[in-house]
Amino acid sequence: MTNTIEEILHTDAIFIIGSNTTENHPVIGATMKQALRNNGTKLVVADPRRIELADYADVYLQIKPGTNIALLNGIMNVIIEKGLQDREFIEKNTENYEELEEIVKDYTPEKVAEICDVKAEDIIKAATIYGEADKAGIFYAMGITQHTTGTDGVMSISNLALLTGNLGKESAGVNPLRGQNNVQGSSDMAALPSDYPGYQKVFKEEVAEKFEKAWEVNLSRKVGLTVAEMLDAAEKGDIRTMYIMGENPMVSDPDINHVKKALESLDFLVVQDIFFSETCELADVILPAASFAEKDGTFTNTERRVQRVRKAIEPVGKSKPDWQIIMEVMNLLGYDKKYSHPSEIMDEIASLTPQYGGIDYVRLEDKDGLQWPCPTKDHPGTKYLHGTAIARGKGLFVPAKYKESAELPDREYPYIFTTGRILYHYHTRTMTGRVEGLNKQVPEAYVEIDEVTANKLDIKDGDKVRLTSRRGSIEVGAKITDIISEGVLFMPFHFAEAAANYLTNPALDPIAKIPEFKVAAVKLEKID
Amino acid sequence: MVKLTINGIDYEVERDKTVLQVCNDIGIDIPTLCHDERLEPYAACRMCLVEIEGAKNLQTSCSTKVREGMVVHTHNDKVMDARRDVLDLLLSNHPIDCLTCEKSGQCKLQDYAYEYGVREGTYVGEMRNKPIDDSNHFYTYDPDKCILCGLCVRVCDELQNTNAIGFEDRGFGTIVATPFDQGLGNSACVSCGNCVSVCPVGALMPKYDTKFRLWETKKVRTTCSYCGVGCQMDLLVKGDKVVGVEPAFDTFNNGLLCVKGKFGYKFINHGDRLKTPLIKKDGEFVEASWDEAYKLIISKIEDTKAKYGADALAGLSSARCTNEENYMFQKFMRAAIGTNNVDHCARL
Amino acid sequence: MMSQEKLREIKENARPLLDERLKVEDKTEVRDGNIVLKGDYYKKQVRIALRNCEIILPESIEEYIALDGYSALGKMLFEMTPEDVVNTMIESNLRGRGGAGFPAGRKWLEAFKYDADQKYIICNADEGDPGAYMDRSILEGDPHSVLEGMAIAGYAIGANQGFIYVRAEYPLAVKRLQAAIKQAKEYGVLGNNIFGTDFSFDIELRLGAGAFVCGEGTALMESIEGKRGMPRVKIHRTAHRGLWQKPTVINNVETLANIPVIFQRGAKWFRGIGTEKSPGTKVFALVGKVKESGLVEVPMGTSLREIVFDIGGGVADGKAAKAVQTGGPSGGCIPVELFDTPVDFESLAKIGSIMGSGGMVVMDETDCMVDIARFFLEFSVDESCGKCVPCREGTKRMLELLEKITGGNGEEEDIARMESLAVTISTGSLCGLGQTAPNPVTSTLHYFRDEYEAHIRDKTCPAGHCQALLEYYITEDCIGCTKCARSCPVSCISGKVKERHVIDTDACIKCGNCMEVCPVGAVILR
Amino acid sequence: MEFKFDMEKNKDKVEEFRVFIDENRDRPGVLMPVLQEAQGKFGFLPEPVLELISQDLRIPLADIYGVATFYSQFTFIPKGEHNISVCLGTACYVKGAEKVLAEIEKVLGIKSGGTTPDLKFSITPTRCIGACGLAPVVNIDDDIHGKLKVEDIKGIIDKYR
Repeated sequence: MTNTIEEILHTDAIFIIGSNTTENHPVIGATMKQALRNNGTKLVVADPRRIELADYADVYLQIKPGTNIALLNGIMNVIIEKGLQDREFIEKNTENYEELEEIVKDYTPEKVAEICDVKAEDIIKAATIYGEADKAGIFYAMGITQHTTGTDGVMSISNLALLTGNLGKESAGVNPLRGQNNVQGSSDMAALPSDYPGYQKVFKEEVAEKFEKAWEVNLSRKVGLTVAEMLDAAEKGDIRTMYIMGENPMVSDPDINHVKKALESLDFLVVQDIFFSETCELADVILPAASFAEKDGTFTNTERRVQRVRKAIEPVGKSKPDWQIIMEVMNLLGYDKKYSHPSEIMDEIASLTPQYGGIDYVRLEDKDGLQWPCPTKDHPGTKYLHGTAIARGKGLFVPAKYKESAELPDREYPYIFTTGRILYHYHTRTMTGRVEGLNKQVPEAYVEIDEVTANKLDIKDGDKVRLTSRRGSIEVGAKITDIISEGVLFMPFHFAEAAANYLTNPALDPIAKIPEFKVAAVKLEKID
Repeated sequence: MVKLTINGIDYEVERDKTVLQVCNDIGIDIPTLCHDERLEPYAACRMCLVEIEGAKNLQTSCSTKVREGMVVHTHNDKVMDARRDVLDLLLSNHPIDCLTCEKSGQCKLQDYAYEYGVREGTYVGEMRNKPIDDSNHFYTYDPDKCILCGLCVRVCDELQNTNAIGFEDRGFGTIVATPFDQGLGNSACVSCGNCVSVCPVGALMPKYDTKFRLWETKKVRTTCSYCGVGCQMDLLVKGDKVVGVEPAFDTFNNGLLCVKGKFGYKFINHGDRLKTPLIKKDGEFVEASWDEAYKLIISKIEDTKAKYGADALAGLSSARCTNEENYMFQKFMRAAIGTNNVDHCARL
Repeated sequence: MMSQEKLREIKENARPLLDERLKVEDKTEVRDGNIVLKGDYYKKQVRIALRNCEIILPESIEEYIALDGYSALGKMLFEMTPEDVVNTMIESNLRGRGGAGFPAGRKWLEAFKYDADQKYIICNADEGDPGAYMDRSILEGDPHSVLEGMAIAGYAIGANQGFIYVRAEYPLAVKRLQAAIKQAKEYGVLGNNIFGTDFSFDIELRLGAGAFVCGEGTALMESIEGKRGMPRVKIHRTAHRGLWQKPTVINNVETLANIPVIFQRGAKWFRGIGTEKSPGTKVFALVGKVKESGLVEVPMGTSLREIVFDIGGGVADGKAAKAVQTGGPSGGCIPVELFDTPVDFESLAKIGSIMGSGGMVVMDETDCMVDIARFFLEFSVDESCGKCVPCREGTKRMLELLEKITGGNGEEEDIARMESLAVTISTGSLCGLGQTAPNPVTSTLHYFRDEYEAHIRDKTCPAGHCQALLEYYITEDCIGCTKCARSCPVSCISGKVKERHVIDTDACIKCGNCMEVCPVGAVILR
Repeated sequence: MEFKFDMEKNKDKVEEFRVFIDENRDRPGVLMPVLQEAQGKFGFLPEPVLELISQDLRIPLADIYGVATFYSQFTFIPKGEHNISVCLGTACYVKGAEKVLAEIEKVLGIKSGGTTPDLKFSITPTRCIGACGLAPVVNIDDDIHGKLKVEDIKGIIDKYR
């Protein structure tokens, strides 16, 4: 997030696109509702499902999955048409406005209405609310990114914020909501094939040298492989050994049949986890890790706030904290650096990562943690980004044209299949699957089917159905609902027993390498 | 600033504050059952009554703003008598089962009864007699213990904005309820438990697996391990077990959690936890020592590296692990193995 | 569009027709230039709020205009600034007739001074005191006087919207108000650009749904907002933040009905009536064991004796007067010894009762004062909103203590318990309903303590009212038919045929069968 | 005794009611008038109707339920064809309203607040209706019966059978 959760309370307009906030970031969802209730904040929601917040919205746009960019361009078209853009901001702080204007010109509300399957007047209403607001924040999640056009989606959101001068000020901004507790931190810490911590590029000589000096070792300048590329390489035999720490690709990754084949092709697989996951089954060695309650450390949340994790109990059984296991393996491999406590690791992080430069465990004792960038020990942390200048100097408009999803429904696979998360479960359920109440609440997978489709196929609520895509097939219970458009099927991906990811399309966004979880073509049959 | 006198001492305090806030600031302890700084003043419990000279009746300090020249008495006989009588009235309609009540030790009613020396409710008469609502998977609601402070209803309304519960009926018959007594489990409730976190008595209680008294536990402040919001919370620890979770009130999440944060801690001490390294032998996993496991891993890594080069190895780090662990993992892949083949599931 | 000329024209046309009708009906006379009702009952009365009741046809705006209706509003719109209007109200010292007696002009001033884009006038017509129907009579008999009063208030504080919150139990009042609002709008004395000025004022009717507590101003506002009628925390004045958090003036029906007259005749005239601290008149609903029950409007300061005896003709059925209850569940019982007390806000408060909205229930020697206290407490318990502890729990416990006493199980310490509980409830409750709920108990304990003591110590009810304390007794009139003995379910009646029977009172369960079957009425309660 | 409400059977009324909601939705604080309309239309407040109000007005059901249970005039059981309201104001009380109520309960065989199983009569205890001069007073539908004696009750009720 460029901005801070607390700032939501004072925002004039919230635009949510591709985020079921009340289910997936419940406390942010509640904060948004407080703003609506107490601050008179206006709300625009765009989502293929009529999520809970849609009922609170001033405008709700039930867009067809995969049409985000068309909608965003349409909104910008209206804003420019109505003269609601922030001319002074554009002049002072941005580049390439002309190209944006050129590209969005074609996206008239009428045309976009047709692409997105919504009303043109609603697009105009939404654009007016966002465009007229003094402080407007955009909130998005995987509904934007998990497309082959994910990067374009993110850029379009950034374009919209730049166009209206909603960057670099309080209670506004571009606010991706991160799905997992430390997805922000693990990226900051460079669990990424192209980066060192703090997004310093591995292929940059001065960067590599800096780390070589600090770590006292020679380092590769070659960009590594992303998850999807690793799996492809494994299947081909180019990757022989894998070490997986706390991940469960056998449920979470697209096209599970492919994942399985890839992992089975390996010579050797180490899996380190707190529970015996689906991926563990394919491992050669399993290492027991300590849970978050059994170790010290830090997580970085979606608003860039670095906060302490504190050890409450001893690790269960013979398990050990992940950092300790990794350190021991590393030491045994001959790299002899030792740490007696995570705080020492943080000190090393701070010395090498500009954004974390001022962070240490003593400062983190403060109840509010520290929001990066926090470059020096006396820096208070940063509430909202770009307050003084946009990260790269001037904000660059990167306009994008609407492109269709990689796989569209056809005769054989006539339905659009989309996936997501629900309130009562988390990721692949290794944790929530073991909490009795949560399991009672939502015990098994289901697929949401609209009433018309259900009637057509004579499917009743609770009936078993078979879903088949070009990649796989699963059987699952039907949930008939009126919150989804005709011909769109939604399924939570949490459940290994009927894993949605047998069906999903592994096609990637060319830049971010993110798979298109949100759109696949499937067929649907009732099982008698 | 305004000048006022509290219990015979002159103070100069900020304008726009309530008498209660001012008393809290200067360290005068005023009891409250229905007050929560995050919510609109409610003034229902009447425990925070104080005497303000010149006013006909006692005034609730939670809803009275300080005024120039105000003379306040927070603990004189009149005030103490009123508080004692309020406690007496509450206890007269409340089961006195502290010995077995889960809330004992963290119950405000119990604490104030002790502080004000009210042994029991002395008014004999009708008591509320309603069935316990057990329909929610995470917590129970016992209307008989409810003191109608309204915190649950107001948190559900003003902060959580779910409005699953409300007041039913009026007067002595008032209770907190779901519409048509459908039960929490069948209502709009999203089981966030934010009502449970503010209940001052044992009316709304988590379904604990482990019995404990608060004084047997320690609280450990930490960050929730579920979504990216990163709510702050306290783990309640008894011995080697996490037995409960309470939200942090002085942080950005402002005392709020969701169902996973509040009740999803039970995986920690779940019997399924991996407790020892396992090595697959002939298709079966067998228990192994750390040494054995490490030895095997090191030999396989060195083998692969020798045969195919460092880039034939790859590692997946985790968005569930700490910053320090992610840092260690990528350093391990890069510095100890020599490849940049490291990624994690940021995109999933 | 209405204009002052047009108003005069309507008046000039309507007045002769009205006079004609009244002449035919022959129930009125002219006193000091005013048309008043004839008869002894009305002789001692001074009718201001009720000036038109039973005289004009309530459905006729013309008749209201014929008696100077809407002339005050018309005049002020051209001749007075809102500030002048507020000042006149302050000068008149008209005190709220809803019960508390807060000066209306001061409320107006607060709302007038407070700057806001929207302000409201509310007419509190949620007349809930049992035994009071003054407001109903005004709404049914003279609805336009209330509308005009509201419009004047609206002009004074700068409000353009009014609400009348009226009890749903008053269907006729609702009907009359609806008709009156419609007429007033048609005539241009309500709605947009009243009298052609840029002052607009609309009135909407909202119905209660059976909650006494909604007579409390903030609870009433909650109710209009569509919520449970629970009184608000008094952190802001309603004149600053009232309905929908906007400046709001809330006045009751009788208060509003006085306002047009004050502006017709001037504040000074008004102050000449009544007492210095309580100018004007007050309407009472004189009911209960009085010969002539009905509405009585007298100058403030008139004594209870004058009202009950001179106007009401004293107690009916030759019984002795015992007390008068004023102020409903918030008021108290005043014993006959204090009947010379002048009726005004301060004097009634001094003797433990309140003016209240004007209910005046006369009680005779057969009324048990403990039971009357119990009756009012039962009312307060039923009508408590349940928000604050002293009222919700305290009134219930007080009722239980009273039931214990009237049920014959009273104990000596119960009186002290009630007295201390009364202090907690009255000093510790959130709103006026709770704060005044113990009044019926405290006042009867004060003036009729001996009755309580008789219930507790002697287990008797001196008034012969409390069932549990009575015994069935067979008098000399018994003919010995044995019917009673045969009908007794516990066989506690003995006696030979044709001889007087006897009830074993220890075994008697007081079912009353014997009394019902006795052919000669020889079974009595004593 | 349970009274079920069939939305299908009352389709026309429900439709009319929705029209009312639609016409009034912009009135601030519209909930009370809407509940009053519902009670007027259906004789009581059926659960599915409250759910419908919740959806149409976007007011949480818990809030609506809270309001409906707060005010004594709202009821969740249908009123009978003839509604007998017994005034329990002070003037009526001192003139024997209690005994009148007891007699009505006896004659109809139901308790105050109830409805006869044949849906013919219901008894509603009422706060002062402001007819104190006629105490004790009973309203049957729109007819006022004043200065009642216990002996009169049976005859009066019989007239409505």
